[in-house]
Amino acid sequence: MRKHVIVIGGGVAGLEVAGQLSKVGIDVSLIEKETKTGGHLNNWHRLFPDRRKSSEVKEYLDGMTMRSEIKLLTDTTIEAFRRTRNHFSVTTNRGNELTADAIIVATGFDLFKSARKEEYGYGIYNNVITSADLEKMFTNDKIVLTNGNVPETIGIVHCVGSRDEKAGNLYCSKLCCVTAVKQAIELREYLPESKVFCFYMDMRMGGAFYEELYREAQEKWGVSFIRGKVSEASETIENKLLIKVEDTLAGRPLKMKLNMLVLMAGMEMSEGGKKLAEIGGLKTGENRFFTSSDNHFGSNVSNVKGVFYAGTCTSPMNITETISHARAAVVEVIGYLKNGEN
Amino acid sequence: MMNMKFDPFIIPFNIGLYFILIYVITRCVIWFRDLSKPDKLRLQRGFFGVAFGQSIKEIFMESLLHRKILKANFRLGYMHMSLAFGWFLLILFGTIEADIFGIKHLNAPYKAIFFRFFNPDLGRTGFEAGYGFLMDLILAFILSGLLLAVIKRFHSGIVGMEKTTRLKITDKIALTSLWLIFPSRLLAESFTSGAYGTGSFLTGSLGSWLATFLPAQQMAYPFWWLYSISLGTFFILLPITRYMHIPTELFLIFMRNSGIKTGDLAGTFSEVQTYSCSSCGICIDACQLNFSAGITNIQSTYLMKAIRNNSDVSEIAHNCLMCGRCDMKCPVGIELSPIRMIQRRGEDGGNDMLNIYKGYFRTRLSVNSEKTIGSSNYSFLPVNNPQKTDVLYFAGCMTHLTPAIKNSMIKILEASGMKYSFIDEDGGICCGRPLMLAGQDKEARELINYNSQMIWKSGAHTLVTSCPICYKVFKESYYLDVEVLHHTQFIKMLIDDGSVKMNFLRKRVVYHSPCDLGRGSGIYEEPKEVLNHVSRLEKTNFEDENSLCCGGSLANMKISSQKRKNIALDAAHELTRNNPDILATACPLCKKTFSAVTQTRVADISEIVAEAIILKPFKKNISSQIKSIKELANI
Amino acid sequence: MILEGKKAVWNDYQKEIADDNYFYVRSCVRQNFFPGSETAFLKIMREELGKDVYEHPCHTSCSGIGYHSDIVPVETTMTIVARQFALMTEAGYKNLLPSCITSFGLYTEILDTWHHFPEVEEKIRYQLKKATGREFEKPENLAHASDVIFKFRKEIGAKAKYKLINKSTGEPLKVVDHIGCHYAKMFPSKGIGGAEYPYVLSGMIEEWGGQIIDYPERRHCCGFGFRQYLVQANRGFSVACSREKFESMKPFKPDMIITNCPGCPMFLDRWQYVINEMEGKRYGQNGEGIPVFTYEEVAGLVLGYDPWDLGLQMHQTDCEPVLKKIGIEYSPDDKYNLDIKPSYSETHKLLNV
Amino acid sequence: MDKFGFSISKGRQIDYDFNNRRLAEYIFEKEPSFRLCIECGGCSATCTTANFTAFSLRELNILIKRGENDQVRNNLRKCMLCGKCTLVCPRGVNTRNIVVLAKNALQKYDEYEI
Repeated sequence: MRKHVIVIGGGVAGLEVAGQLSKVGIDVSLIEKETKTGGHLNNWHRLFPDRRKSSEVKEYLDGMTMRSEIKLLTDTTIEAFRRTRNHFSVTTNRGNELTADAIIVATGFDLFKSARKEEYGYGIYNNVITSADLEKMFTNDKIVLTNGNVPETIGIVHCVGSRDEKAGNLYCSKLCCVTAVKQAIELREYLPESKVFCFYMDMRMGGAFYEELYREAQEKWGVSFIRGKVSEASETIENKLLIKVEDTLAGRPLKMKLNMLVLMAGMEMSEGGKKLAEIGGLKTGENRFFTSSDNHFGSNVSNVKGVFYAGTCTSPMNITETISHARAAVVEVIGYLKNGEN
Repeated sequence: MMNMKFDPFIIPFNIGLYFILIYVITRCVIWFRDLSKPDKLRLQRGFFGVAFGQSIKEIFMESLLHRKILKANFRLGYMHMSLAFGWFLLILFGTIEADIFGIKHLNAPYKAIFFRFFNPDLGRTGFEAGYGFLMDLILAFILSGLLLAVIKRFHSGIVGMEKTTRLKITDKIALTSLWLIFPSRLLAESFTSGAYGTGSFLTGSLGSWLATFLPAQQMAYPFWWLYSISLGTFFILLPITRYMHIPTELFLIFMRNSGIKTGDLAGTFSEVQTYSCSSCGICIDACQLNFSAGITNIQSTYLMKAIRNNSDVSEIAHNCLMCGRCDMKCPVGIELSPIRMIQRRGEDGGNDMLNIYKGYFRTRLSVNSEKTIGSSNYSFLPVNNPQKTDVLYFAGCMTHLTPAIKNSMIKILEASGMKYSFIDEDGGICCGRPLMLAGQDKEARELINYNSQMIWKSGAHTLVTSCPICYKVFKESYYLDVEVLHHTQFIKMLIDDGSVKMNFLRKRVVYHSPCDLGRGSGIYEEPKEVLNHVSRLEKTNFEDENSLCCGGSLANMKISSQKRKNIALDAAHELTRNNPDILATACPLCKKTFSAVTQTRVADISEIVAEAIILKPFKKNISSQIKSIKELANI
Repeated sequence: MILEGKKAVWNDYQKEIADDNYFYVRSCVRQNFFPGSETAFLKIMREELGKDVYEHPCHTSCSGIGYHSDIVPVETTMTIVARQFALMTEAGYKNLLPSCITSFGLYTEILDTWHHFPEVEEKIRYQLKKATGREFEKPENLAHASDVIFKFRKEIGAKAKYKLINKSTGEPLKVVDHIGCHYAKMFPSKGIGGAEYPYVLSGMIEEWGGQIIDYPERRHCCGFGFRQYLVQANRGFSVACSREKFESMKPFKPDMIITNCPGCPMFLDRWQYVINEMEGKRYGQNGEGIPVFTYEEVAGLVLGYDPWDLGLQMHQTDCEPVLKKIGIEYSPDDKYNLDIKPSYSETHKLLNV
Repeated sequence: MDKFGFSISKGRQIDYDFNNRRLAEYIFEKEPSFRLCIECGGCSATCTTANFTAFSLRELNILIKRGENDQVRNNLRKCMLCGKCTLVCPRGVNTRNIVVLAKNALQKYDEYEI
């Protein structure tokens, strides 16, 4: 008989998993809390490091999931799920009961709520925005201050909610640095007159072509990089943002006025994921992400037999990694469905 | 119209001729006046002494025959020769012609130049005809060169040149007038001959042919005008164009042969040299910045031009590797690098100071009395008292980044058994040449003073350095009475007096001669002899004077790292064509630069030697061992 | 500035404040900095609001000033504080009401320390017992005096004789608030509005008709910083801090500064004079300084108390400009007239000693 | 001052908007590789001068970019231009030219040329 797998979360990981499973003839129910799939891809304009349109990746994923084997349930969340011998029965918020042979959790991440870093005044000062807000601006092809003027000086703050004990996140979100560099370049390209400053603790340019992008930002776009964590922002009488930072490389405190401050919000375990962890008894770690059975060879495997993880619900990842992780999850599931073993 | 005395068309020519004669003479007088006293004396001695003959010979060989260019590039040489030498002959024989066949002897120059106009009937038979033939031959000779020149202007490749010099407007006018001179003469004479049925194989035949369909009589006159005008224009423009090099070069040759040198400061000699540049463009082809890095606006000929037009040369002057390839190639023998250095020093290079500094430390006595003039930049340097020793080893900054060389040298010095001390073992200070290359002589002098003191206090008789950059400055700008040796010379010495023995390494080696050691200091042989001694040295296409620059040169302040790399890549590629086992050099900077761009093993000579060296057995230890054995036996 | 955003933050930082029966502990320095303030506070609490506020004659300095000057070791300080608690317990009170921000911060810090390290608390109890034979209960509620005024700001507003409004123009007065560092910077959750956007004083100003203005150096310390002031060699740094704030607030043309700490009004007030002496610079309108008030003084003024009873003559930067703007009647002649001292007798009646 | 026995301390804060960075602009224009510095400190580590005295090319780079010119002025002259820094720089920054340009720029700056 045909196997049935429930995939929770219709983001990059979820869609990839669903697509791959359906290819090998496994029925999939894809559960997405939003009205449309795609997750954070929908809020992003272009992707690092090659700055291709995020819609292109979305197209690929949609293409994969346009298959009869996939049953898409949007505006749906999981209320409860039980494991009876070797299949799961799942209750959704819309009251429908689903049974499945395995579950793949792809609940992804939420962006850090930047307002929690009160000192930056997100939601209090005009023209303090997040990386996501900026992407929206790019999508709407309109980058202006609240007073309608074009920003001349723009500051980008790295590590907002990452590597920050005060924010309760000790881990590095891994993608903010390169996102900052990408957005800095895009800003300089979009506003050739503007000056862009990146305030960083460390430049973590770990991925393929990240360092090259960093170099390009310096060489071609003249982006200034100042090493130091912005300690506070405040509004001046001319409605500029006065920021204070230590230029740790000059060993001196530094203050400057900016028109716009962009906060590189980090990645956190999604609310949906937390809820699922409770109702499903899934282990989460210090960093509140799901804990895999093994960091090296079991990163898709959960503590509950038949439940698997895919993508950023286990730790921050870029899209490439997410898709690879999703495919790995598919392999795990197939193995499990064949001989009922994790 | 036989033997007429005068015709108005000669006026332009006369004006030009007398103008240029007066101009050149006054110019020479001024130059002479501006010479320093000793140089004045030199020149006088040179002019009325043995050097005179040599100068004349050189003028003939270089200014007329252009021997050097002929050697470097035959077609280009032929072009220059045909124009210069041909014209010379034309004038010479023209004058003689006028002298023999003219009504009276000792005519005004124009009689010679426009002889055919004033004596149209001449040259129908016998000796006259023969002479006419000779004159035509010379004209043809010139025209052939002219043809090449025209072609070169538009396709420089034809005469075997990569690039040709770019011209300013006055140059273009002068050039056209120069080009017009001989064709117009040809046509003028041809028409005249055509009209009178005279003329030899060239003018005669061309003339009679033209006469068949043109009114030769009427046509001739305007061309004589053209001929005269183009001559006049050329002469008048001469001073403000590159063609000024023609008269200037003569003066230069005299000065050079009288033993006058360029020196550190701008002066008559450097000026004369700048005006002697014929913009032949040979330096452009020699320049690696041109053919490896695609930088085509800074070559010496452009520098000379910029100086002549006294435009701002700071960028040009600093954008150069100072490899000295152009100095070697320059057919006029202009001291291009020294002139460039003068430009680098600029106005505020502390020129006035230089002479004062020059006087420093002629004797050990003044060691402690010396002080830096003006505010000190390096007052932080500690006063040091090195231990007494015979041989000093100064590795140099760059060598500290190539430990292999440093260690090899220590091994060699140890093996030599000499009493030496490693003066900058834990990081000495810079020798001062990098500052000099940046035109900051005052600062450099401060470092030189510091090092000099240190060297004297050590009481050494020999100073060995691993870095050609240091070597050159120690040799030229330090006033030391110690023997300065590059380590290749030192090793050579050790080999010759047999104080170190070496194995022969079965390795095929090519040698890259570093700029500052080879062209810069004239040390070509010792390194190669050392290499021959320990390995199989193979030739490359770039030996000695013709050797390439590695591109790492400290002298170029402006070039980007990428372009440096391109130069290094090309050079390394050339040197390793026959894939040798080792690309040997004698400079830490060359080594570092090449290592980064080639798969071939790059090694300094000292490393190869250290590899080959046979360490002497320690006799003392042996004897002591024997002694201890005996002691045992006694017990 | 997006007010909704700020309100959201304010809502995150609310705190329990007892509404009666307070055990009031005075500040050791305030009484000779601005003696009118605490007097006025008691008067407001008892007469205007009819609250029971008790003062104990044996109460001493909390020694916070010594503690923050690295002179008094923390254990000593804790024991001294324990003694204050003992006094409160003996007097039968449970709601501790410090007048001093540093005391407030110190009490909060000590209670928190004891919460995390009960063994320390035990040790202190033992030491206090041994030294004085006293025992104590920890306060049930700890609120700073400004918290209480904030709590009753509406009541005060209702009784107000004046509003913080420029009489002539009808414009609300522009007021800069300065919060003592020890109020919320150490324990944001213990301060109304938190540490970044404190609401405690802003709330009063809003209520009493003034307009609170934000300025870049809002968070900056007044410069007291204990060591910074107490050691003469450091005083230049202390002034520099105050100047930093003045320079930053100047463009906003504030009418007055309101503070809730013993040190801040002192230094924001006195340093204006010093800076003017040293650099000939004034930061207020038309060549005047910016008057600096304690929240009690402001409360007193809106309730219509006599400026000289409130001790405004003790200010080095003249307060008259503000009085004029608000339109408070006062007799300039009585400013330094020490013969008639109605407020003194009053004070003595008020003090139950 | 005497009156109080102390004077108002001078701040250490770099006021980015107040400082003038014409020096930096001048160098950026003439030596673009100046932008490439990632402040790794390789230059300072190998520096011949730094072997003898407090001198950090890395720090000077930053200070120039921030417009703290006086500190640069007082330190720059210590450089010997030996070029070791250029050899070790991982980003191919043309350090020697930066020093020379900065020297010129300071001079021009004093002569109101930039």
